[in-house]
Amino acid sequence: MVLVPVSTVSTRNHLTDSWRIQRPTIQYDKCIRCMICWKYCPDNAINIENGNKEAPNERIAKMEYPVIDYNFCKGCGICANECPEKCIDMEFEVIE
Amino acid sequence: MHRYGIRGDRMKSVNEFRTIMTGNDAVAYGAKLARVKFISAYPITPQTTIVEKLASMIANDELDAKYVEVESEHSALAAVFASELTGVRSYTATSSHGLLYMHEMLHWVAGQRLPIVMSVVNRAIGPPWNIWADQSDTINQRDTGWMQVYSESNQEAMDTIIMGYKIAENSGVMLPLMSMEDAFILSHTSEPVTMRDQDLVNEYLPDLDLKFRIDPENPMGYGSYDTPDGSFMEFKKDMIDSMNNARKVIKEETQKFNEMFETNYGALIERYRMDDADYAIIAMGTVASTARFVIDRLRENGLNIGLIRIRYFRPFPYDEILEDLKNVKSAGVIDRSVSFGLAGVTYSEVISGLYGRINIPVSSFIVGIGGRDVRIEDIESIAETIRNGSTGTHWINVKRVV
Amino acid sequence: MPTSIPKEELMAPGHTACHGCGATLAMRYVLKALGEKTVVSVPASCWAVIPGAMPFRTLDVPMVYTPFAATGASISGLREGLDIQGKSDYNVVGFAGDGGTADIGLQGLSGAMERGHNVFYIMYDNEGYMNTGVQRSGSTPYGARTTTTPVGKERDFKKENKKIVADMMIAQNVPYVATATVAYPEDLIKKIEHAKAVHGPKFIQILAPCPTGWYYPPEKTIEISRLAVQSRMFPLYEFIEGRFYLNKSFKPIDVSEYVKAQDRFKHLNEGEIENLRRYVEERWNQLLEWEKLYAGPVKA
Amino acid sequence: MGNFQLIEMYEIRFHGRGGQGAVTASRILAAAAFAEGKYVVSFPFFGTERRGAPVTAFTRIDDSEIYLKSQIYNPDIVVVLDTYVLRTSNVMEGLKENGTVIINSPRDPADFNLDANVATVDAVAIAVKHGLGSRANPVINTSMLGAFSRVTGIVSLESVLEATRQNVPAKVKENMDAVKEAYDSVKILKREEIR
Repeated sequence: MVLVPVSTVSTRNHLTDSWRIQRPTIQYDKCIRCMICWKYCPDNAINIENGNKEAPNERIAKMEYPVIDYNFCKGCGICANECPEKCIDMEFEVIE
Repeated sequence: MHRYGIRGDRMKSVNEFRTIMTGNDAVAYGAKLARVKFISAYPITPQTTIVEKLASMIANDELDAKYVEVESEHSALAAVFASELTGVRSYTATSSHGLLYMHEMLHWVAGQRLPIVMSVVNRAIGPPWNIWADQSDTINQRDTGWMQVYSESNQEAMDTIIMGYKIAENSGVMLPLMSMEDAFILSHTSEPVTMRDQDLVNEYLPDLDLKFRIDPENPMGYGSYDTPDGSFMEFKKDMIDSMNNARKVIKEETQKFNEMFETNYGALIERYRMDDADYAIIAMGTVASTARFVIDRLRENGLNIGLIRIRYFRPFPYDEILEDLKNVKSAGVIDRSVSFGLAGVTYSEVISGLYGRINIPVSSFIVGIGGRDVRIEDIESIAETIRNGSTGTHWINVKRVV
Repeated sequence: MPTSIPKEELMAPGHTACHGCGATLAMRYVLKALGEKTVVSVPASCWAVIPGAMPFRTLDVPMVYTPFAATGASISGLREGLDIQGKSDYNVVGFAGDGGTADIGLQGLSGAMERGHNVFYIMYDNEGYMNTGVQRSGSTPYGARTTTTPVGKERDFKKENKKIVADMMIAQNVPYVATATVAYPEDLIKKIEHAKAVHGPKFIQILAPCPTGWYYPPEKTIEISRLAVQSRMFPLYEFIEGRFYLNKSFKPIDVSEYVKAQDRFKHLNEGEIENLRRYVEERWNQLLEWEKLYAGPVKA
Repeated sequence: MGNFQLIEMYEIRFHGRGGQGAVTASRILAAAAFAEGKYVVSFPFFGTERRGAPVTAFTRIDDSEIYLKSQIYNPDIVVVLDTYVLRTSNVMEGLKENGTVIINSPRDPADFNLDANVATVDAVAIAVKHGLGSRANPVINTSMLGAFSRVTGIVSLESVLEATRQNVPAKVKENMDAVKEAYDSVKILKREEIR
């Protein structure tokens, strides 16, 4: 058998959290679930989950909402920049 | 005049038949017999009649394949690379500058371990413009990871395509193969060729089963980048190991072919009248064929000389040549190619195989550059130089240019 | 969810693109639009590096790495190879940068389009050789500073206008040609849907802003992408089987708003910005002419 | 004539001009000899000549496999398809002692004053008569092979006819008639008769 140069391991196994200098945090009580942050994330580091009671109102609390995956978020800040409600904060990462 | 080593023309099968055809037609039929499914090529003299023949076979429904004429040789091999990667047996043909234009893709195909077979009609490299026989084009590609076979007859050119796929697709080899014909001397010359029986070829050569073919169910990256501490070095070493492993596979598959088709091809080399030879000529391609003829004449005049014909330049038959040269007084290596700063490339390969193992005078001969005819008297003068135990490089039939 | 963007992700996280990479977004949207029955061919480019070193892959579809000039031919071979096996339902996509498309790969692109293979060719246009460290390409716009058009004492920025490959493809009468950018993913995805409906070669040029090479903060990628369209530096259009549609639904802004957002144009004086302004206006008028020339029925 | 025996390889050189079919003639001859169980090789002088320029083609015929791949320098037989070539090329070059020259010409063999066996055949008249090619560009190669068969006996008339039938792209019957007419009408002058 010969060695064939193929790559088979998904980068889902390759964390990029160490790239992050600024950390985005979503203020869910202001978030209207427009999903623009999810839409524009170049690192595909925002997941969609169901129903979060921390929300501006009950209707929105039942909606799908964005969750930042800090294993992959590189902290580029596009989400914060594009957020129409300005409810994503960018703060310097504190390594604990 | 008595002849040795004449290949019989007994027919193995009722479906075999013998007819006259050019080398390029023979090669095209070889590709057809190998059941290639995808062909991509760009025209260049003297390769063109190969792909014209294949295109006409497809147009006449004699061959079930797709032919794509692309806009360059680089693209021809890139397209063949890609189709082979989908798991389809693919083929291309080129010559000279076309081959040079493919150089990057040659490495890419070999590195991705794709068992593609390509025909190359050996033609000179300009300037000046020259369309005639000269092996400098393929010798230039000796380090690209392709196996390289030089044929001396149209029959061999046909059969090499069939054997080529079998060897290249061997799970222990998985390297591409280049099959050579000398420009015009084979490509445009008509001679008798036995058309192989398709059923027998099918028995010899099964369908391609590329284990790592493109499959959206099993997504992979093909040829991603690799780092100094990754496996890059190991991939390259594995290609060398496979090339070495190919020696054994070539012997086995050539033997199998010989048995099935009643031929008598040598594997990496062929020997002619070497059993009792005091002197040896080492040559490739049609020069070797002419050397057979001249050796018979020289033998009649009492010179015990034989021929080692190199079929496979890659992998190079170091051990086989050494074995034969053990018993001769001196030898000469004929190159129909030029390496600037070195001259005889085959010569230097032979010498490196012999180094430290036997010590006989071996001389280097450069012949037939740019299609200059290699005549009986040229081989005779080479034999005379070998007999004198000469060393060094000799240019044969070179004119004084004023 | 209040967006029409498909949820399915065929580009995994964990890749190694720069912060705020526009090219990565382009791939993400293209694959969302095409789905999992897709094979991608990528030449030397940022995208040959973004998936990471072996043994990693970042796409959930097969991705073939090819030499720089090989995109057009490789998608030709992939298409035919798959078709021979009856796998005509797979999308074959060439995904190449502007260097690999406008420069070294132009011959292969033109050949593949001329031969009529049923393929997608996506040019992700970051207006320079960004993978090798921001050199000038044929697709770099007038005025931009790159490492091979550096601004020294003599202020030697790029003096030539952008070579627009999409326009060349229209001249070649490719059945589907469009421009798009990452700020408008709905538009981008819709265009790929339109392209899917066309049998034959499809060419889409996606402006993919590059914070690293355009010298702007990474969070501004979408903003810059939007300004490119609004300033008409990168007009959005569609050319479907001989009919040309120009997107005029944007309130135009002055070129200087686009230029001043990026440090690659920082050195330009007012006269040079005026050159760009004139260029943008002339090109816009040319596109309006095309709209008349290749008038089609009102689109649904 | 007609008493050639195949003990050594025969080497035949064709001289013509592009478009006359010298290359095809060399191939049809090879096919005819092949049909008689011979080993054959047929090849053009590998040039880039276009229509109208002088061309050379070669055929080798042997009882056993032919390994010699060089051009032909010492032909046994030279076939001249166009007397124009007699002025531009030395068709006699390297011709073997007692070799044979077959010329497309209405004239008598003796008129050419060559130190060889000489045969002439009015292939142009034959071609025109049978409607092969045009008056400006008559196709004479098959007629020359009819003459070749008669003069040399290396291949039989029947083999030439059959090879012609299989290898000409059109006007099969006309070509075969031309072969026969040339076979019957060729004029032969042996070298010893000149002296």
